[in-house]
Amino acid sequence: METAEQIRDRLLARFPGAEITVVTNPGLSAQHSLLLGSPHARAIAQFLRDDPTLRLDQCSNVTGVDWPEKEIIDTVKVTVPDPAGGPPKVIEQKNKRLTPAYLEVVYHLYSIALRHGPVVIRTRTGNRSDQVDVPSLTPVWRSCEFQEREVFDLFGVSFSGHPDLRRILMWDGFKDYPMRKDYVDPDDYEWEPTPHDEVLARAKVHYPATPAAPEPKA
Amino acid sequence: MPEDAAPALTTAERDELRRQGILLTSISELYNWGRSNSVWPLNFGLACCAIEMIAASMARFDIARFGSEVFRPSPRQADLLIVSGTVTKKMAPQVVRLWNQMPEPKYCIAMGACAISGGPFKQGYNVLKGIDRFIPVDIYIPGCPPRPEALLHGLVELQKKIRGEKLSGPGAPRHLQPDNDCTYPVPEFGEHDLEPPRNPAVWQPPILTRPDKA
Amino acid sequence: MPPAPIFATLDPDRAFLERAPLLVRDFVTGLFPPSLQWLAGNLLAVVVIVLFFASLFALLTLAERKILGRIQNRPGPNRTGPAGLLQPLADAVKTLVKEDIVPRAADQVLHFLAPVVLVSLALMAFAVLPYGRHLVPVELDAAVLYFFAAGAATELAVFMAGWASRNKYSLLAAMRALAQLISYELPLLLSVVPVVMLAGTLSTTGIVAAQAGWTYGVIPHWHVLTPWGAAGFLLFFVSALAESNRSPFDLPEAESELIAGHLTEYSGFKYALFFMAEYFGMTALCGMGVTLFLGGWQAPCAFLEFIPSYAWFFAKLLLLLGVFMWIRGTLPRLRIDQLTRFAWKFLVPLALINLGTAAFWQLSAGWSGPALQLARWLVALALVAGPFTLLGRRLSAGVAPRTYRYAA
Amino acid sequence: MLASGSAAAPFSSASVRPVHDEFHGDLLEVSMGPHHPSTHGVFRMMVTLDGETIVRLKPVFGYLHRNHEKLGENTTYLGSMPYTDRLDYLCSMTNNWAYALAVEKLAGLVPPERAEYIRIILAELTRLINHSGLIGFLMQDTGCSGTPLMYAFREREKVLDLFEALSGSRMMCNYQRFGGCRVDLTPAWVDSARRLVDAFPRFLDEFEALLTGNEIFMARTQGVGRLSPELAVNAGLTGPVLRATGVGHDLRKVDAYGLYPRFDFRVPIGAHGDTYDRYMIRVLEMRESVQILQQALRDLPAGPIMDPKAKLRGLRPKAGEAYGRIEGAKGEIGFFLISDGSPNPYRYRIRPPSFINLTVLEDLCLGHTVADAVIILGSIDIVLGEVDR
Amino acid sequence: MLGSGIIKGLAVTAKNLAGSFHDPARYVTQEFPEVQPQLPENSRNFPFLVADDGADPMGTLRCVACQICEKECPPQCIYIEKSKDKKPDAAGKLQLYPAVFAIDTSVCMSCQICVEVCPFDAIKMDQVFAIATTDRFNGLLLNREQLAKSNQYYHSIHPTEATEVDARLAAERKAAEEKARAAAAAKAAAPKPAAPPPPQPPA
Repeated sequence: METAEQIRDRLLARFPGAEITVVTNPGLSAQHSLLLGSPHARAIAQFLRDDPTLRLDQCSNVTGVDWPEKEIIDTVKVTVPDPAGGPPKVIEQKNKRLTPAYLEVVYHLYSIALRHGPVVIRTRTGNRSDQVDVPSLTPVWRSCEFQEREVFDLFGVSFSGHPDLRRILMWDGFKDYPMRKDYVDPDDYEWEPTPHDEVLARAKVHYPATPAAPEPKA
Repeated sequence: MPEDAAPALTTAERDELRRQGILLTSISELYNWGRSNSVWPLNFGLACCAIEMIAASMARFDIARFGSEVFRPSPRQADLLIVSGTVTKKMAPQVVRLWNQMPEPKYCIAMGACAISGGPFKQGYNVLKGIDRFIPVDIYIPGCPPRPEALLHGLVELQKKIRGEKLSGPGAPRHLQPDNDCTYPVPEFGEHDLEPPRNPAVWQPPILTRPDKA
Repeated sequence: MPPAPIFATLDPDRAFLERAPLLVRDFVTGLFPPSLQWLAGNLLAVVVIVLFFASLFALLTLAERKILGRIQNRPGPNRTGPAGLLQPLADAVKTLVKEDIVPRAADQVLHFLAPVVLVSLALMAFAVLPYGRHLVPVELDAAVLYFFAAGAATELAVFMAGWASRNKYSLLAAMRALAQLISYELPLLLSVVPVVMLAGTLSTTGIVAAQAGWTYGVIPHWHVLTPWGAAGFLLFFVSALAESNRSPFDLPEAESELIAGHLTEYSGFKYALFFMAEYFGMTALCGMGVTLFLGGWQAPCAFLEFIPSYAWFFAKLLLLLGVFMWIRGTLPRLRIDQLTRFAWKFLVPLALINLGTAAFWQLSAGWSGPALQLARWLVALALVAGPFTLLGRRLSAGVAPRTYRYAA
Repeated sequence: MLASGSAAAPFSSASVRPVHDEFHGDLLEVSMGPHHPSTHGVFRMMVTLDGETIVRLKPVFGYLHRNHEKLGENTTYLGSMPYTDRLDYLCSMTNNWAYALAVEKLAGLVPPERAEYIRIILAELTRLINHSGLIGFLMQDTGCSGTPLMYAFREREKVLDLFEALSGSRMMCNYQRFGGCRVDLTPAWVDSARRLVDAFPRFLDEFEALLTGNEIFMARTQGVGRLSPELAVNAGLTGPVLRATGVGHDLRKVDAYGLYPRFDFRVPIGAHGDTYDRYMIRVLEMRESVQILQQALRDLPAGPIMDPKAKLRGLRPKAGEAYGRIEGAKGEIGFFLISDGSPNPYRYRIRPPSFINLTVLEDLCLGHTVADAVIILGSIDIVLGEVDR
Repeated sequence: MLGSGIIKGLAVTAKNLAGSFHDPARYVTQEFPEVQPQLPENSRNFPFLVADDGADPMGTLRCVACQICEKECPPQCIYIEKSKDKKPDAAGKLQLYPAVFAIDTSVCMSCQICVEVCPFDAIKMDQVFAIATTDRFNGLLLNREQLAKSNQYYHSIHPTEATEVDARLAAERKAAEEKARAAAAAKAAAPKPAAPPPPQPPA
C-alpha cells in the first residue's frame, strides 16, 4: 500500500486547493496520518473510498481526542552581541508558548476488498469552545454514524452534515462534555473509606473537621 | 404484642393473648415460610454480574432448587430485584421505577461491587455510586462478579432474613407498616448529575473520621 | 322434583375400586334430606372438581418445573418440603399475600373481571368430561359443543385482560390472542367433526362408548389407531397447543417479546388465577383429546381392565400433559403471521380432507377380507399422507437447511 | 462484489409515514427496554409499530455507559487490563489480547512463541463459549424455554473451569500481560483442555440436532433481517455478522496477527445475510475453532511466556499512537492508544464491535415484526458492556 | 418432510430427560450449600494479608506498608497508613508496618494486581466467596485485623504457590543472612570487631 506521503501527493494532485498535512507518529508503530482541512475533507474521504488503488471501503474506528492548550517551553539559543564589545555570547532563552487548543477526530480506514490498511485521517476543530465544527464523514461511511455521535456527545465536536446528531451515551439534557480533559465530575464523595490523591482531597470536604482524630483500631 | 401497654391483665386474659400469640406465630411462620421459599426474581440484568446471575439459574448451580428460577420479566410479578451490575446515572431512574412497580413484599439484592458502591467504575462520571442511594437494599453480595454460589449464598441469607420477619410490632417489615406507601422518588436527569443525586431517606452513610494523611 | 341423575347408574359387576367414587358420593348425598340430594350431588361434583383440579394444577406446575429441569440437566425445585413437593404451596402462600396492584390507568372493572371470568370459563369445561366409566359430572347431549364453546370464550377473557391493562405490550398480546383464537378454533373443531360423525353423537360418553372393545383383546378400538383418527388426533393436539397458548404457540404471553403479554400488569393472586386458568385449559383440552381419540377411560388391553377406569383416564391425561411440557422444553415460538398461516393454509385444509378420509373409512367399514382391508388402509393412509406432504411442502417452501461456502 | 461507485452511504428508508395518519389510524410507539427480557442487558429500542410491523426503530444507548475510556485515561496501562475484562464480559480473554496487542505495538514488545499459542488457545475457547452462549440467548429470544441456553451454559461452565484453573477467575480473567501471559499452562490443564476440545464436537452435533433443522426455527430466521454485503461493509460491520453476508473478512486471515498463519482453518461465509446465516456461521466457526484448538494443543511449544524486555510496573511507552485490533468473537475489537510518554495513556479508545454492528439495526428490522426485531437483535450479538462502555 | 426437524429436537430433549436420571454428564448440578465447590488452586476472590505467625497475626504481617499495591490498585480500593515506628520482619530487619490497612470489598474488582506487584509476598488472594451481608458499611470494609490470615491458611488454599513463595523467601533470607555474616566476617577481620547487635523487638 502507498505511504501517507504518496497518498498526500496524489490527493494534492487531485484536489489542488486542499490542505493536507502528514502528521508523523513518533511511536514505534510509525503509523503516520493525514490531517485534512475541513473544506475538502468529505470530498477527499469519498475519493479515498472510491479510488480503485486504495478502495478504503471500511471506516473502522472514529475517535475524538481532546488537545487543550498546553504550555510548552522552547529553549532557543540566541546569540547576543556583547554590549561591552566582546565576542557575542550565546545564551539560552526560554520562550513560553501555548499550543493551540483544538479537538481532533481520528478515522481509521481499511480496505476489505483489497485487504490493506490502515490509512489514518484526522480532522481538527478551530478551537475547543466556539469553532467546533468539522465535516461529518457519515455520508461517506455509514459506520461513522454512531461513532461521530459519540464523539459529539463526549467531546463536543459538532459534525456538520451528520443526519442525526444527538447525544448518544449521556442523556439529552446533559450539559458537559465528559471526555474532555478539563471535565470535573459532580461531587458524590461522602462515603469514601479508601480514597486517594485527588479523590481524598474531594472526599475530605465531607469528613467532619476533626483534625487528626486518633485511629480507633490502633 | 405491646406487653407493657396492658399491665393489668388477668391470668385468663393473659393465656388468651398467649394463645393468640401462638396462632399468630404459626400464621407468621407459614407466611414467612411461603414467601421465603418462593422468591421470584425480576428478570433484570444490568452488566457482567447478570451473566453470573444467569449462570446461577443454569444447570450447574440451579437456583430452581430454592424455588427461585421463575425469573419474571414483569416487575408486577416479581418479589426480588437483583441489581446485577453497574447502575449508571442514565439507568438509575429506570431501576427506581422498576422497584416502585414491584408489589410488596419485595426485596433487593445488590449483587457485585458496582451495584453496592459503583465498584471499580465508581470514579466514572456516569456511574451511580451504589443503588442504595435510591432504594433500600436487603442483601449485599460483594465480588466482581460474585460467583454464582455467592449469589445462592445471598439468596439463602435473604431467605433467613424473610423467615426472621415479624408480622406485627415495631420491628415489622416495611410493607406491614401502615403509614408506608412504599414508593420512592424517581430521580430526574439534571444538567450535570441526577437530581437529586441521592435519596436521603434511604442513604445514610456513617460519618467517616480519618486522620490527615499527608 | 326427582333427583336428577348426576352420574350414570351404578354397574354392579364392577370391582370395588371402580365403584369407590360413586359409593363415596352416595354416602355423602345420603347425609342430606332427599329433597336436597340433587343439590348436594351437584355441589359435591363442583367441589370435588375444583379441589381436585386445583391440586392437580399445583402438582402440574411442580411437574412442569421438574420436567423442564430434568430436560435441562438439573433437578428443579427440590428443597421446599420433601423433594420439593410443597413448592406449589409456598408459591400459593406467596401469591396470596402479595400486594395487588391495579394500574391507575387501567379499566378497574375489567382488570378485575378478566382473571375471574377466565378461571370460571376454564373450569366450566371440566363439567362434561367422562373421567371414568360412570363419572361424568354433567351428562349433556351436546357435550362436545358445550366444551368448545366454553373453551373459545377463554380467549375473550385474555383479550379483556390485555385491553383493560392499558399497557402497550398487553394490548399487542390481546391482538395476538384474538388472531390466535380465530385461527385455531376452526381446525380444532374441524378435527373433532370426524369423531362426532363416526360416533354419531355429540355426547362425550357416547364417543367413549364408540371406542370400546379390543381386537384379539390387545388392540383397542381407539380412534387414534385409525388413519383418520391419527391425523385427527395430531390436528387436535396441535390446535390444542395453540388454543391453550402453550409453546410453541404461546404468543400472547411471549416472554421474550412482550414481557409477559396480557399478564404484564397483573400481580399477586390475579396473576396466579391466570396461571391456573392456563393449566385448567390445558388439562381440559387434554382430557377432551383423551376422550375423543385415546379411548377415554378405556383400558388399552382387555386384561388390564382390572385397573379402575378413572385411573386409565388420568394416566392418559398425564401422559398428554407430559408431552405438552416436553414440547415446551424443546421448541421455539412461531411468529404471529406464521401461526395464522399455519392454521389457515395447513391445518384447516388437512382437517377438511380428514373429514373426507373419515367418510371413506365409514363407507368402507363393510369391506371384508385381507385384500380389501389392506386396500382400505392404503387408501386411507394415502388420503392422510398425501395432502400432508403436499401442503407441508407448500408451507415450508423457501425454508430449508443450507450449505455453506468457505472464504478463500 | 462490493459496489464502489455509489456516491453516498446507504441509509435506511427515510420516508416513514407519520405517526398520525387519517387513513391508517395511529401508529403504536413502544419503548422496548432498557428493562426488557430480550435486549441483552439495558439496551433500548424506540419502536414505532403499524400493527406489529416495525416502521421505525431508533436504538437508545448509554444505559451501561460506565466511562471506561475516561477511567482508562486516568489509570496506568496495566491498570486498564482488568477493566478490559468488563468490556465484553463474555469474552475477557480476547479483550485482554486486543489491549495487550495495542500496548505491545506502542511499547515494542514481542510475546514469545508459547505465549502466542496460549493466547490462541484461550481466544478460541472464548469464541466457543461466546458463540454457543449467543445461540442459547438467541433461542431464548426465539421463545425456547431455556433449554438450548442451559446446554450452552453447561459447556460454558466446563470452559470457565479451565479459565478459573488458569487465571483464577471465571469471567474476569485479567490474564494477558504486555509481552506475554501471566501464568503458564500446566500439563494437567492442557490435558483437560484437550479432553474438552475433543468432546466439544459431540455437543455441537447435539446442539445442531436440536436447532438447525427445526422447521420453526428455520421459518423464524430464514429471510429475516437480510443484509447486503455493500451495506455491511460500508456500515463497518465485522465478525460473523459481516461474514454472514458473504464477505470473507476475518482478521485472523487478513491481519494474520499472533501465529494464526500457522494454523489450518477455514472461514465460513453465508450467502443471504439473514438471521439463519448469522446463526449457522457461528456454528461453523465453532467447528473451525475446535480445529484450531486441536492443532494448538498438539503443537504447543515449550519456552518462556513473557518477553524478557517486559516489566510489570511503570510502563511508559514512547510518545506516539497505535491501533491494535484482533478478531474477537463479536467482530473486530480494537484499541487505539495515544501515549504522551507518561504512565497513563493520553487517549484510550476502544473500537467496540457490537456497538458498530448495531449501526444497521434499523435497516435490518424495518418491515419486520416485533418478534423478528428481538431475534435480529439477538443474532447481531451485542454485549452492553461493550456497546456503551 | 415437515416435522422431521422438530422430532429430532424432541429426541434430543428426551435423551437429556432420560439421561438426567442415569448419566452424570447430563445431570450437572452441584447442590451448593451442601456441596461446596472444588475451587482450583488459582481461584481468587478478595485479597488477604499474610501473617507468618497465625498466633500473632498483627505482629508478623509481611506487609511493610510500601504502598505499591495502594498505588497500583486499579479501582483504588486499598488504603494504607504507615506506622510511625518500625518492627523487625521475619529476616530481622527493621521495617515499617501498616498502621491502617483497609480494603473496601464493595469496590475491589478481584484483579490480583496488588498480589502481582507486591515485592514482599505480603498480600495474596483469598477464596472465600460466601460473604453476603446485610451490613453495607462495616460489613464490607475490611480492616487489618480482618485481612490478616496465617501462612498455614495460605498453604491450605494455594499450596503450590505458597510452597514456592516460602522457598523463595527462605532463599532470600538465607542470602541476606549470608551477606550479613560475610559483612560481619569482614568486620571481624577489621581491627575492632564489633558484632552487630541482635535485633530487639520493640516493647
